[in-house]
Amino acid sequence: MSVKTDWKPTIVAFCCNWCSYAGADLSGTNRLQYPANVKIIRIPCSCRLNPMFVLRAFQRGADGVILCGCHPGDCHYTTGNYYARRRMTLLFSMLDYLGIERDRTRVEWVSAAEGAKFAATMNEFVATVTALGENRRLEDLRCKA
Amino acid sequence: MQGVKQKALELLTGGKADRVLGWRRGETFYDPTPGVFASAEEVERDFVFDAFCGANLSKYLIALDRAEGVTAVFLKPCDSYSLVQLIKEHRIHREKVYIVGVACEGMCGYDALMKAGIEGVLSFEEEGDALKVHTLYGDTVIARKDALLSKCEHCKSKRIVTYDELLGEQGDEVADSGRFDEVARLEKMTPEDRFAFWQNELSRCIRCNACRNVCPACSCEKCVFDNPDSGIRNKAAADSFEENMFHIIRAFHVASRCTDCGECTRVCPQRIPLHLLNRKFIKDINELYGEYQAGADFDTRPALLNFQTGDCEPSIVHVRGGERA
Amino acid sequence: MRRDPLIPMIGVVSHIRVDTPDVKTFRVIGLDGKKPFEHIPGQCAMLSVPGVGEALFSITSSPTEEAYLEFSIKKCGCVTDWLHAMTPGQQVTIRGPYGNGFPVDTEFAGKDLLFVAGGIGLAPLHSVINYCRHYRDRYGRIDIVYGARSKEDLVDYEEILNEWLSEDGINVHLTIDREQPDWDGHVGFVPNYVKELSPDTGMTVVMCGPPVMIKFTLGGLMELGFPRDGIYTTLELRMKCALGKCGRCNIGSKYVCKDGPVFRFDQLDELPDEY
Amino acid sequence: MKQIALNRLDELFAAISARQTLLIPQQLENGDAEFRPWSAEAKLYTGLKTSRSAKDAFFPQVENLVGFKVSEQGIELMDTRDEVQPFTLFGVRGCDARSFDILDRVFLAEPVDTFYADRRAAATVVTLACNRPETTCFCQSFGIDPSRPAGDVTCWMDAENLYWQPNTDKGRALTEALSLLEEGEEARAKRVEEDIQAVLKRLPLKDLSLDHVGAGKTKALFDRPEWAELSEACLGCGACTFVCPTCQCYDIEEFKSGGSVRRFRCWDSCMYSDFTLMSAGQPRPTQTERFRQRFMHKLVYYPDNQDGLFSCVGCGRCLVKCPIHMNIVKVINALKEGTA
Repeated sequence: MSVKTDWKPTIVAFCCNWCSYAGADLSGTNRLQYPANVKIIRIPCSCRLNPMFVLRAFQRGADGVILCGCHPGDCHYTTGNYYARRRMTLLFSMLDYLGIERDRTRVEWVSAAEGAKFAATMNEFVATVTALGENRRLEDLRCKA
Repeated sequence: MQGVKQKALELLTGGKADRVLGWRRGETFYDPTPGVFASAEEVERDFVFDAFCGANLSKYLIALDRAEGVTAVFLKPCDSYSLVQLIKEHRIHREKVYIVGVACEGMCGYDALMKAGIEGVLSFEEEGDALKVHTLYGDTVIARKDALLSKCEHCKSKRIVTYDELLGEQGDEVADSGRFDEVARLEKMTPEDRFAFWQNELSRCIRCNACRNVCPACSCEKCVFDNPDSGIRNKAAADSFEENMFHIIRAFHVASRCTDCGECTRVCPQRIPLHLLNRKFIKDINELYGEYQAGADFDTRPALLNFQTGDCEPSIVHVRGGERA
Repeated sequence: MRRDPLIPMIGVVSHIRVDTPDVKTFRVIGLDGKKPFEHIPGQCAMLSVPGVGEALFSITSSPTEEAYLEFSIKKCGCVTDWLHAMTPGQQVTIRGPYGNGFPVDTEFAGKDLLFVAGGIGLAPLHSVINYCRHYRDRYGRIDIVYGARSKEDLVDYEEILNEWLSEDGINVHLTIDREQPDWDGHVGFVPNYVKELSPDTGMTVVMCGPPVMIKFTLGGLMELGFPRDGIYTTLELRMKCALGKCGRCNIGSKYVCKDGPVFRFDQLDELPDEY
Repeated sequence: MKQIALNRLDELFAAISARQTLLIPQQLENGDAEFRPWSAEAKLYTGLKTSRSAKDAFFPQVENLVGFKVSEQGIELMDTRDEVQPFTLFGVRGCDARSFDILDRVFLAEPVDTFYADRRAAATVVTLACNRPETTCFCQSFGIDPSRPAGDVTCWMDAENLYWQPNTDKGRALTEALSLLEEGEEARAKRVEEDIQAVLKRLPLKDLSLDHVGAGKTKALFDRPEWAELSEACLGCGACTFVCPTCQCYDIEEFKSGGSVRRFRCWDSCMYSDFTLMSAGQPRPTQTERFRQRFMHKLVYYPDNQDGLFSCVGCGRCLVKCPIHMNIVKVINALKEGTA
C-alpha cells in the first residue's frame, strides 16, 4: 500500500452533549487548534453510543473513532458513563481480538471546562491514527468506490 | 436413557404437564427433531432420547410460555443455564415449565462423525466409551469423545441449575474445562494473524441466520438485523464489512447474557467457530469485572447491566494488548 | 450498457395530480419525452427511487393514451412516501410492463361489462375503463360501481364527473361509506350497493378493491347468480423482480407478477388460499 | 474416451487453468469443501460433496445489478456488471449438475436473466461420478444417475486414473485443447460405474416414494395437518435454502454508499419472516406457511410449471445442515403416511 504523503485520517469524535461537546466549543472559543479532520457528532450522553455507531463510522470511512464523555461520577444522568465505560471496554477488546488495530479506538473523559484537554486529546489521537495509516481492516470498499 | 421416554409418558398421563417438549425420532439415528408431544400415544410412537439429542430446547419455551398450562421439558445441564437466563429476563414464567433435569456425559453429532472421516453411516451401537458405527463401507469404532458435538468438547458444567425432578446424578461445574484455551491462544497471536484468522472464518458466512435463530439469548421479537429502517438489513454478506458487523454486533448483543451453550457453533452450516466470539466476551468479563456465569442463578446482574465506580478504563485494552502483542 | 430485464430505464415525472388526501397521480415519460413503453390494461410497472426502493404499481392510464404512462398511487410505505414528496420534473426509474393484463380484446370483446371498485382499487380498472371508452363500439353496456370512504377519497373524481358521467352508454354509480353534507349521491358500502343495483348476470364483472370489499361483493354476485368464470379481479403481493424468478409472489404454482395480476375467480378457486 | 493418471492430475489442472479459470472442490482447514479457483497448491477434494452447492458459480450469493448516481439534475445509470470470462467447473456431482437444469428453467425462461445466462454460457461443466455415495443421498429418486452424471464432460475415477468422456461441443473443445489426455480404457470406467451402481442399491433412501407428490397435487397436500407438526421446530433460518442447489429465490436490495446507490441482488429465503411481508399484510404469517411454501414449491409448484420435474436433486445437504434435522425426506415421508 502506498501511503500518500498528504493523507489525513478521518476521525469521528462522539461527544457527550453535557461535557465534551461544550469542551470542544470552549477549545474553539479559546482559539486552541485541533485538526479539521475531526468530525464531531453530538450525542446526549456517552452511553448513547451504540456499538453499531462505532462500526458504522468505520464503514463510512472513519480511520479512528473516539468517544468523549463526562468524567466518571459526573454524568448528567448519574450513571450513563459507567455503563458506556464497560461497553466500550468490551467492544474495543473484541475489535482487538478480531485483529483491528487497537489504537483506532479510544475513550477520553473531557469536562465542559477542559477545552485544552479536548484539543490536546484530539491532536494526540490524530497523530496516533495518522501513524497507523488508513483503516483497511474495517473498511467497506463500496463506500470508497 | 430409557428413563426419559418413561418419564415423558408419566408426566402426561399423571397430569403433571399438559405437553412435553422433547425429541421426535428421525429417519435415521442421528437426526431427531425437537418436538412437542401432547398425548401418550404420540410419545409412544415418536419420542426418542439418545446420544444424538443435542439441541438446546430452552428457546422453544418462549413460544410455549403463551400456551395454556404447563410444559414439561427435558434439559441437559447446559440447557438449564439458558432456561434460567430466560426466566431471569422474564421471557419465560418459571411456574409454566416443569423441568426434568437429565444428567449428560456429552452429546454426539453427525457432523463430528463426518469430521472424523466416517462415510456412509447407517447405524450405531453404544459400547461403553465408544460408538460402534455401521456404515455402507464397513464397520468402524469411534471413541465417544471424538464423536462429541463441538459444544460438548469443553463442557463448563454438569450442574443442572434448576429442576423439578432429576434423572441421573446432579453434577458439578467443571473447573478445568479449558474452554478459554482457544481464546487465549488467539489473544497471544499478533493482530495481523488474528485478523487473518477471523477473515478466513467470517468470510465463509452465508448469513443464513441460523446462529441467531437458534440462540436462546437472541430472544428479541424483532431483530435489529431484520429492521429495514436500521440501515443494516442486508441479508447477504455483501461485503467483508457486513460479515464483521453482523458477528460483532450479534456477539455484543448477547454479551453477559450468553451462557456459552455453544448452539451457534453447532448449527453453523459453514462451521464457523462462533463460540470463540462469545467466549471472548465471557473471558473478558471474568477477568475485568469478576467471575460471572450467565444463567447460573436467578439474581446476579449481568455485567453489562451493572457497573462499579472503580471499573477499569477502556484503555485497559491497550495495556493488556501491550503485554500480549 | 448491456440491457437486462432487471435494469430499469430512467423516467421523468412530468406531471403530478392530487386526487385525494392520500392519492396522487403521477405522469411518467421517458428521457426522450415519449411514453416509456406500450402496455395492456391491467399490467403493472416497477417504479423506483434509487436509494429508497422499488415497488410495483398498476398502470392507470389507458394504452390509448399515446404520450405517457400514469400511475395513481396511495401513500402507504417508503417508496410511496417519497413519490408523494416529489415535484414535477424529478426523475424515477421505471421498468415494465409486467403481468398478463385484462383480456380486453378477447374475452371482454362484445360483452356487457360491470366494473366494481373500492378506494384506490379504481387504479387498475381506470386503464380498462378508458380503453373500453376509447373503443366504445367493441363492447356492450358499461356499468361502473365505485365507492370510497368519503367524497374526498374518490380517485379521479373530476374525470368521472366531467367525462364518464356525461357519456352515453356508460352508467356510473358512485357511493360513499358515510353521509356527508356536500354529497347527495348514494351512501353505503359497495357490496350492498351492487346487490341493490341487481345487475344482469350475463355481464362480465371486473373487480378491484380492499379484500373485505372483494369478499362481500363476490358473495353478493354469487347470490345474484353470476358465474365465477365471469368475474375478474387483480391481485397484489410482495414482489422484487416482477419476472417470475425471485420466488415470492406465488399463490400455489402461479406467480402474480407473471401469471397475474389478473385472475378469474374460477382460476383462483384452483389455487390455495394464501393471499 | 480419454484418461489421465491420477498422479498427473495437477498437470491436467494446470493445463485447463492455462486456458481459462478453473474451479475445483478444495478442502478447507475445518474439513469443509468449497469450489475455489485452482492454484498450484490446490488439492482436489476427494470427499463426496462441497458443503455449499455448485450453484454459486452461476448464481452468486451477491451480485451487483446496476448503480445509480443521484443528483439534483437527475438519475444516471452506472454499469456495475462484473465481466464474465470463460471458466471450467470441475468435479461437479450428478446432483449439482441436474440443479443447473432446474435453475436454467427459471433464469433462462423469457425474459432471460442475462447475468445468469452469461455465466452459463461461459462455463464448461466437468462432472465426476460419485464413488462413495452417502447415506443421505437420494438423487436416484429423481432419476439422476450418479454413476454417469450429465455434463459437458463426464469423469470417473478409480485408484489409478481419471477417465474423461466429453459429451457436448463445449466438452469436446476443452478435450481437444488438452493434449496431455491419453486414449482411455472404457472398460475400466465401466467398472467404476458398476461399482457405484452396486452401492446405490444399498442406500437407505433409495426407495423414497414420490407418487403422492408432484404436479397437480396442490389441493391434496396444501391443507394437510402434517405441516403444523413438521414445521413446529423450524427455526426460520435460511441454512437449508442457502446450501440447496435448487433454491433460487432472491431479493433485490440497495446500498447507499454516500456518492451513489448500488442495486444488488442476493439470495433470499422463503423461510424468513419478511420474505412476503407487505405494508398491506403478510400472506404467510407463521413459520408453518413459510415452511409449507418451501416444500410445496419443490415438490408441487415447480413440477406444475416444469413438466413434472421436481425442484430437488436429492443431494442431501439439507439433511446434514438443518440445525434441527428437519428435511425434505421427512416431509415426503410424513405426507405419504397421511395419504394412505
